Amino acid sequence: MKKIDKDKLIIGAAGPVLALVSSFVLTMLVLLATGLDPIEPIRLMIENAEYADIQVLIVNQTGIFYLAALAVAIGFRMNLFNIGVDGQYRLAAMISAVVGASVELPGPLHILLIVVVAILTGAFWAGIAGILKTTRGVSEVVSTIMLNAIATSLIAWLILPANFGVQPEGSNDLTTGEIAESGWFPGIDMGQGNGEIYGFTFVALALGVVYWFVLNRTRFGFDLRATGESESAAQASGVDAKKMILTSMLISGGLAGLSGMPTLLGDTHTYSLSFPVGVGFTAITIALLGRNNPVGILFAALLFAFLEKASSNLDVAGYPKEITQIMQGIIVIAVVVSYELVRRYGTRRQQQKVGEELAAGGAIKTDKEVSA
Amino acid sequence: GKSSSEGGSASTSDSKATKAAIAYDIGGRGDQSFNDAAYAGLKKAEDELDVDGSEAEPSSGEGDADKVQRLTSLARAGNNPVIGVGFAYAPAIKKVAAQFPDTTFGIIDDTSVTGKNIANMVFNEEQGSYLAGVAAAKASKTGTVGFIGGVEVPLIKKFEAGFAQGVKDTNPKAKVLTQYLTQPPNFDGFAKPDLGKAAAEGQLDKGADVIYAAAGLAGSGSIEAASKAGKWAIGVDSDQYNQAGLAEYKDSILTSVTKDVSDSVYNLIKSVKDGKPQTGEVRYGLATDGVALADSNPKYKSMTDLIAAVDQAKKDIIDGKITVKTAP
Amino acid sequence: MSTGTVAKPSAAPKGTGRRKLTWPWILLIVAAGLVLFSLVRVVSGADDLTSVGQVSGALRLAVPIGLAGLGGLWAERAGVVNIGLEGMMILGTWFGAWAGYQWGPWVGVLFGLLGGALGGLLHAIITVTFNVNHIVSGVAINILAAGFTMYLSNFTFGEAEGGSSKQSPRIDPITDITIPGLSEWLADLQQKHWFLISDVAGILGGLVTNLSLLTVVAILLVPATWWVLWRTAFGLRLRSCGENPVAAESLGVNVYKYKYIAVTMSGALAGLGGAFLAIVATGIYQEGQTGGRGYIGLAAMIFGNWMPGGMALGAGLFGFTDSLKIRGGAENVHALLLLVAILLVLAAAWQLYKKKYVPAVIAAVFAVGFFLWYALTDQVPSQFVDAAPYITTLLVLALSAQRLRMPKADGLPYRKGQGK
Amino acid sequence: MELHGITKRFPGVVANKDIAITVRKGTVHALIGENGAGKSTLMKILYGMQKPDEGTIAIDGEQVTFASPGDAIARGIGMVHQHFMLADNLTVLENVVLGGEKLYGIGAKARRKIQEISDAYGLGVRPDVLVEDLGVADRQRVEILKVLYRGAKILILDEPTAVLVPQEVDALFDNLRELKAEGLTVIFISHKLGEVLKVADDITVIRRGTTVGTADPKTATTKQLAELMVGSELPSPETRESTVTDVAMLRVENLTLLEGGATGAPLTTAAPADPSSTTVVQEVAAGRKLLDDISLTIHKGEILGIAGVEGNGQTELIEALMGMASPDAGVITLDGEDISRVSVRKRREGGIGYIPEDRHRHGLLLEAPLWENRILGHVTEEPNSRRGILDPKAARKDTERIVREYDVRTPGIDVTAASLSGGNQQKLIVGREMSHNPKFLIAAHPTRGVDVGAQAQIWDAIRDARREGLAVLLISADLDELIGLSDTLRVMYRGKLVADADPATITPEELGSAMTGAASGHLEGTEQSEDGDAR
Ligand SMILES: Nc1ncnc2c1ncn2[C@@H]1O[C@H](COP(=O)(O)OP(=O)(O)OP(=O)(O)O)[C@@H](O)[C@H]1O
Ligand SMILES: Nc1ncnc2c1ncn2[C@@H]1O[C@H](COP(=O)(O)OP(=O)(O)OP(=O)(O)O)[C@@H](O)[C@H]1O
Ligand SMILES: [Mg+2]
Ligand SMILES: [Mg+2]
Repeated sequence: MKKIDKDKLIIGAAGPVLALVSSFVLTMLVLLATGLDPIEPIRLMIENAEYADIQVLIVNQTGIFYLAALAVAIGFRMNLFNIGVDGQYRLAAMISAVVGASVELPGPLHILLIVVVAILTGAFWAGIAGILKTTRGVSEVVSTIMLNAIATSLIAWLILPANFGVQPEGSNDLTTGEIAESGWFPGIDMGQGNGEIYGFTFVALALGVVYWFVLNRTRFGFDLRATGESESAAQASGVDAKKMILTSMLISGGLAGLSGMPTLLGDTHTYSLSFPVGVGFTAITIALLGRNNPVGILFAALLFAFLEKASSNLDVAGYPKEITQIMQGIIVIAVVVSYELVRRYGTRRQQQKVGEELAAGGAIKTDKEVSA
Repeated sequence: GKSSSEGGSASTSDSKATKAAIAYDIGGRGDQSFNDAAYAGLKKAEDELDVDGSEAEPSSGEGDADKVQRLTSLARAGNNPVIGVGFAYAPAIKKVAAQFPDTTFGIIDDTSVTGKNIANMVFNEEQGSYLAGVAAAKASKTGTVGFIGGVEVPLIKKFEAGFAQGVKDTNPKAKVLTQYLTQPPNFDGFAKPDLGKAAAEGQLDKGADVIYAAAGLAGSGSIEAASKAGKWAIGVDSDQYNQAGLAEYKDSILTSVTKDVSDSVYNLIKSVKDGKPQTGEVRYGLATDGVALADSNPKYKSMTDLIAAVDQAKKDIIDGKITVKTAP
Repeated sequence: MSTGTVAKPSAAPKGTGRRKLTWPWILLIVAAGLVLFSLVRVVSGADDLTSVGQVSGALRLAVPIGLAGLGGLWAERAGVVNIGLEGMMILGTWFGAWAGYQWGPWVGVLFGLLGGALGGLLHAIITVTFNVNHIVSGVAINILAAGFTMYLSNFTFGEAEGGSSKQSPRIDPITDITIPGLSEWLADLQQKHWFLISDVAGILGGLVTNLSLLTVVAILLVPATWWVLWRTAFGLRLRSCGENPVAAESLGVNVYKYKYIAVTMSGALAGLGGAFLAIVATGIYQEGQTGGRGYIGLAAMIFGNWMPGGMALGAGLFGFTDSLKIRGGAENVHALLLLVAILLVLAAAWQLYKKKYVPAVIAAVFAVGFFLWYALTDQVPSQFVDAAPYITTLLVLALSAQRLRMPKADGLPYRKGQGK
Repeated sequence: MELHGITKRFPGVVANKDIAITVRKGTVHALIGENGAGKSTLMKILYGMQKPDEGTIAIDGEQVTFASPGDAIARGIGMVHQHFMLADNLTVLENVVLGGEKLYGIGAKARRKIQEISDAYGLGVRPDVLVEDLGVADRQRVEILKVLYRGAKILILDEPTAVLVPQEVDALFDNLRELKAEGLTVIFISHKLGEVLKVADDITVIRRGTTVGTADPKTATTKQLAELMVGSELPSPETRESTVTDVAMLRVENLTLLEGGATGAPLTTAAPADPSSTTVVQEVAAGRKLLDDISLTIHKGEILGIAGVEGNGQTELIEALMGMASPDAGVITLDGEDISRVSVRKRREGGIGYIPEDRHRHGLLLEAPLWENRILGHVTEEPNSRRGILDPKAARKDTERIVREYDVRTPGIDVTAASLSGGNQQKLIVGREMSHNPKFLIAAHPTRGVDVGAQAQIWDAIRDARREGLAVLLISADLDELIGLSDTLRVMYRGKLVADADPATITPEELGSAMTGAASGHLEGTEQSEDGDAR
């Protein structure tokens, strides 16, 4: 037994190490090939990340990525590809901002209302794709791509001053109006102008635990995972696949809706034309990189947040910021390839063990046979 | 803990040379439009005022917090002024300006955030567009003119409003076709000439013979389409008649509505350098030539009737006889 | 599976009777569609619906999508899901423009192809040799391609005359062909706004006016793909790798080789789509120029049931509505409302005929809704106009019975010598 | 042809060990051995699909090495695999010409050639239908045609009869004899010893990866062969004393299911491509009756066997009983309760156990550990969960019990199901289903592809439960198993129950004729019931 653990440990560590080393080397090669110092940008980023205000940004961004990636991951766990997280996130942020700005409620209730509206909106938008899939067989890949674009238009319409939007005096921006302070989610001020860590970041982390628990410790989660691993087996085991598709699409959308909350409740308190976009697409990468596992996703989210925020001073130092995007791509490939290599090695090991066991169990007496 | 700009080389801000910084909007330097115009102002200041300029680009999909960090970092590094290019910087400037009372912050296209050390540089795009409308109505033979907006945001609607009003005031029977290329937050409409071209073709097919495109780079596609059809185009932001990339179509560029972002940046830097920093609303309208109608095209100059009407309108606006709407 | 996430588009219900669309049927459907369209045009007065400009614009917008879709088709027919089309397209725009502004547009086209093929090759290495989840690889390639081209632009276009770090200098255009006489005649005919005749004239006119040579190449690639994949031994082998690679292997087919070829070809086609965007549609390279067309191409391919003709139809539908909206959307799209209302009425009648009352009532209610919207307004808000192509695609997908059938081994890992 | 000293090692398993076989030209050479003995591996080596670690192959005295099946095909070797190697979505023509396009192209010439071969051997193959629409026997013929098309001189048939009824087997053998007469060499693998004796000229026995002997079909008996194969006596599936009670456990009345009904809605993923999972629907026209007015009753303690060629509605019957397909008419009553409209999960909770015909598709999560597979299908039941929350600890403990009691050979309960051999996977499934004390068990091909030892254990488990009042619906292609285990026999043909028989008197051949539709009604012992109205 001890031996197996050691094996597992080595195999478990080999993947990340291999991935890190190879992506580092590849990034250096790209820099070298374009005649730049291969070490300096990385050093700059690490140095930059030592500052408290950058760290706050990284932590906050991690929370946002984490929620959106959980939304993607829950779909992936049952072979649903929700490309629409970005649209769900934007629409949910917008609608909940409208609702939040239009009511006055005591603190926790106000926040709760906004959050619930966000969840419902995200779930509703994803649910359209779910319904289309279960009733009309429309591929969720296609429908969520379309729904992303439709969400853009819908938001653009809703945010018109003639509808639910507000154009602040003297501004060229459109917003949904400011949410009263009772609807702000308290954060942790890091002092000295370093910014606040959004309180919702902790909600995100808590949801990671919930995600783990639901998936690994509940009947529902078991059914969901079973559907993802083998739909036919799941159906035979009593899972109603249609209901499952719809439910997981709704959950995915709800989580996507939540991923706008750190920014909305902790920072902007309004949805405006400059509300961050594209979170849902980065989240796909993060979920895949984290292998749909709550801890893996956390690390992946942290890594991506680091790459994005720590690179903020690269251009000032004369290095193209785009290098971080190249690094992201290389890291994803390096990680999955090295995991695959390690997995192959591990599978071979496991089979070997099964084989040995079999040989030991079924006593063979081959050589004493007579021929007829 | 420490903040990103406390340590490192940046904090040695004791030199006498003025340091100025601009923080770009989405797209950043190289967009051949808004951001590049701001850069031109900075460049001019560097050349003429011996200013030490720095620039910072946003990353895609960033939020207000990132902008706050960027402005803070630029301000801490001793830059004065720090200019946010575009209204998206308003919430960030509101926060940062309070922390750095001795630094002047400039913001373009926004007056919603105010403060003693904030200069709000705004333009009367609708006034310039009104003149373009007058010119278009005069130049049009079919009585149908087209407006193409890059992205449907309030800023561009100002262009539309002024243009339509100018057309209608000149020729009440004229028809204005309006087409926006994309909806926010999809800003492709400022960047994709193929969209501008397709939209212009649609309007030309409907009989438009003058097309005004307020669509950044996408407008070049509209100019191309109008030129190929032998119709008039009206440019935007800079005098597009003199733009190298459009030389092929310059004869068809009737005029352009210029918006002097570059000067506004330069002026702010100069004012700080001179020790009399601009503050509050700094408006660039027809009166100050902050917005204007270009007249580089010889053909334009030869249309005396048109020029007369435009000049009259300009005078009326400056005198306050005409108020131009800012929303359609 | 390395991540447990081979997500695949939906499969057809098992055992649905397949009724093959035969040519007469297809022609009949096309004719009926045309009549309907013409009717809507005449009633609504939106004459741009079938104008020469509209159709030629649609074609220009459809080509990049169609090329990406064709790329997707090659890869998926060989069993490799290619969500990296977007990235390969980006490579196509960049390489196409980079070579194009220096050595002329046709060299640019060639480099666009090569750039895309490079992306395809990378995808093949990751998915075929290393057996990594296809979606992970595709997503990574999208990031990498975008980052790589943006990064390189700093060193190339950024230093070039007339370029910047975000866009290339101008590229010489590729010859447009317009068939003299015919084009004008058709355009005139279309201008008459006669029922049906003008519509046909407009559509034909759009297909022969201002046609870039590269557009012609792109259009020809659709039947060419069909011929290669369905009428040659090479194509049969390639498709067999997407249906049952182990069976192919057992007959001596080198599955790896065909997958490599297919995925590289897929990248090349997407790259060509990118090159088209840069060289023909725009005349310059711009950062973010592809704007998600790779994904739309993928959607068009799924829409077209992994068949070249269907894919072209999907791309065409998208290009058409896209062109409609950009060329005076408020009016054009308003006319579409009427079309949708009529289609919904037909759908309701069909459901009624099939004795499915609930769907019939739903369709009828929606039909009335759309009709009222049409009748009570003159214009559709520009925001909704923008969504027209997407809503149309969704509606068409939702209304047409789903009989999609993806290649059976699409997206599944394959290792030589490990079949059962 | 001569194979010499062939050794093949897989990680942890020696599949072939120093094997030597000589096959005479123009003969049918049978290869027998229990599951996992290494027969298929050996043949794959001969066919170039796998490379031997050691050993040589000589054909006509000339030594050869094959890098790929292509090389073997070029040397005139053709193989019909144990699991069909056909692409469902391609036509018969395409499947046949694939890889051999150089021979006759892929068009009209190839079609003519196929027709020619088909006529010559009476295969009745239609080139332009999709393989998907073919039944198992037809697929088998396409496989053979594939080989003949390439002009193979040496034919390898790996368990070609496993899915055929006796009559079809006879037809196949006729073909083989014809081929032999033309000078072709056939290597034939089968578990059915009677067949082997009937058709083979030489027999080689393989056990645990090595050749343990040869036999002369003229003199050897099946008993001798079996003992040679296993090294001990073969168990038989006999049920001994009857335990049938007169309490009805499952009652099915007038069950009808139409094609294109509520089966499998369009869902997330396409099923993994597994050509061997033959949910075959023969020439399905829309609206056709897949199940046609089925009525049956199974009592407590009774095993009802259903015979039938695959694709005649057995799969649909199971799906209807499990609730995976909703029938268009009819009533299903379990233990007095109407369950016709009840969900799969509720039915399972209500006491239906299910040993699926395709364990990989319907019985297991291959990439999940054993203990999770133990939960599958019973996630709502003790000890797997309590009030919606899983109890992994209890589930693991119970998995260990199953592994012990059912002799599942595995190093632990954390290995994936995929790493178990087929027989052990099956034992796990049986153990799981039995652990919830089902009232009614659906056992579809419970011992297909399973080792003799494991076979006996599975039979014992079913018999034991039956003694305690379990009602069993047994579906099997193995007629001996069916006859030996069942208390009552019914024959299914084109969605109908067309005949019944008494397992005590019936022979496999008689059963076989009813399965092909040649006989119906009550099949009487040895006297042929050809008078039954043939439909
Ligand atoms: N493609 C494969 N890749 C890796 N291992 C495999 C593969 N196929 C089979 N195995 C290994 O071979 C073993 C048995 O596989 P299989 O199910 O074919 O056995 P079998 O000989 O049919 O066994 P049984 O007699 O129980 O039916 C398993 O341990 C499995 O891990
Ligand atoms: N690809 C593989 N990887 C690992 N082990 C394998 C593989 N294929 C077969 N084996 C092992 O080789 C042994 C022999 O398998 P083989 O398929 O040759 O058996 P067989 O005699 O054909 O059995 P059956 O009667 O079930 O068909 C199996 O027990 C299995 O463990
Ligand atoms: Mg075998
Ligand atoms: Mg086996």
